[in-house]
Amino acid sequence: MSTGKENKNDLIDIRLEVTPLLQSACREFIMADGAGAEVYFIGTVRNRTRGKEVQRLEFEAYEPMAISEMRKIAERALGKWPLLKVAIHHRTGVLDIGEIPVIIGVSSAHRNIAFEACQYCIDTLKETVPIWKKEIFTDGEQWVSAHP
Amino acid sequence: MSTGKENKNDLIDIRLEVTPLLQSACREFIMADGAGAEVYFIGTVRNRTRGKEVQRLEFEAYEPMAISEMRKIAERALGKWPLLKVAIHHRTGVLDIGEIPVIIGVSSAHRNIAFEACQYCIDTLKETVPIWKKEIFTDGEQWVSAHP
Amino acid sequence: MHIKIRAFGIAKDILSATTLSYDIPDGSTIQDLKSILLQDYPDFERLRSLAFAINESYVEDGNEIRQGDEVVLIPPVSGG
Amino acid sequence: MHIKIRAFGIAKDILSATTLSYDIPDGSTIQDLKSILLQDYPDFERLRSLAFAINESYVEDGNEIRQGDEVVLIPPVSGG
Repeated sequence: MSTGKENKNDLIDIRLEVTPLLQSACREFIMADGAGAEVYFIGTVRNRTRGKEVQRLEFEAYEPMAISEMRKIAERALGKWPLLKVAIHHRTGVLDIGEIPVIIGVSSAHRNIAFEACQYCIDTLKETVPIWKKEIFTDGEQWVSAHP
Repeated sequence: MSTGKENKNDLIDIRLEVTPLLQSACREFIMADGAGAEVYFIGTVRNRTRGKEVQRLEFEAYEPMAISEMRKIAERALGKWPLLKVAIHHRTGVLDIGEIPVIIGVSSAHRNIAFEACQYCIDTLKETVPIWKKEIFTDGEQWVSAHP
Repeated sequence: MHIKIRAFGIAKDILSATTLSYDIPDGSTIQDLKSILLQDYPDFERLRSLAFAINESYVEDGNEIRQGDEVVLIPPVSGG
Repeated sequence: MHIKIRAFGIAKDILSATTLSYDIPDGSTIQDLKSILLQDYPDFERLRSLAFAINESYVEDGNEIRQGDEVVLIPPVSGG
């Protein structure tokens, strides 16, 4: 029985959902009596990208690896900063304008740490987590960032 | 009729409330179709400070000036970064552990801007907005940061 | 001349009052008022800072105070 | 030896398949597989990057592939 490992997992909430993400569900996990600061990043589907009107986005994930890479990010964040909780929630499937592909929440005693850690999580997620986004335009579609 | 001024005010939501702050109310204002990123800072009442157990906090504000200084911060943030919306909500009165003294939300097309602007708003709020916090301990009380 | 002083936070505790009427020499600046207050209430010396506001805005040390002004004492803020 | 290839995103479009069976020389590395794929599907050359995973973890170019492995093609990710 590895109590340390179990404790660490209590501090992390990773979700990959086909249904809408809720900020309230993220906050419910993030709140902690020792926290003075919570920082949340919410990614939303924009109506335009590079000057073109977007109809919707489609997210595809290599699910087990996406979950394990999201967990690695949260664990690394907990190793780098004295955080209380880290939640990384990502959506898959078809998302309309205004819907939420990703919510990241972190709590800590002090705010600077919470900002740094939250930004680290979203920056790293965009580099390492095997999830792919296809933009659907009125006149076509494309996988985002696939080509240089 | 200053249309520019009116438009700018549509982008800013300043509140000083005696009733609990709600993250959902903040997000309702912050959401925007052109937004790809929303960043929220939520300050919460910690159960400990400098090793002492906190019972509750009491916030006092010089209300009209607090509102006008919060508005200045939001306006300066809108001047520094291409933001879509900025909300600064602050609480007054007696707050128990876990309650929310402040919520700051910003939205923008891109995330780095949203993180920077949100952090700027809370950092500046803590320097300029005439609001005072008294910590109530089991064995006394003190105005936070009053003395060197 | 006659001015009104309003205090918040620890400044209120030091004055033992939320508002006070004060008589200061005509043409006094914020800096002059500060010196007077420090003489009358030495505890202000112990604060990390003491700022002043008139008409809901911060004012500088050199700012001249006018008859009837309400000068607000702003001890170190601690919102958020 | 016999391996399975699994593809996501644009890699799936390039292969026109989600999974493929592939025969490659025994002892091949990820780098060797990459060369074979680039020959068979030149469109991979146009991608910003192409990474590989085995057992739900990224693997390095020098990593040796074993008989029966499922090698997952990871084109540039774009989550968030």
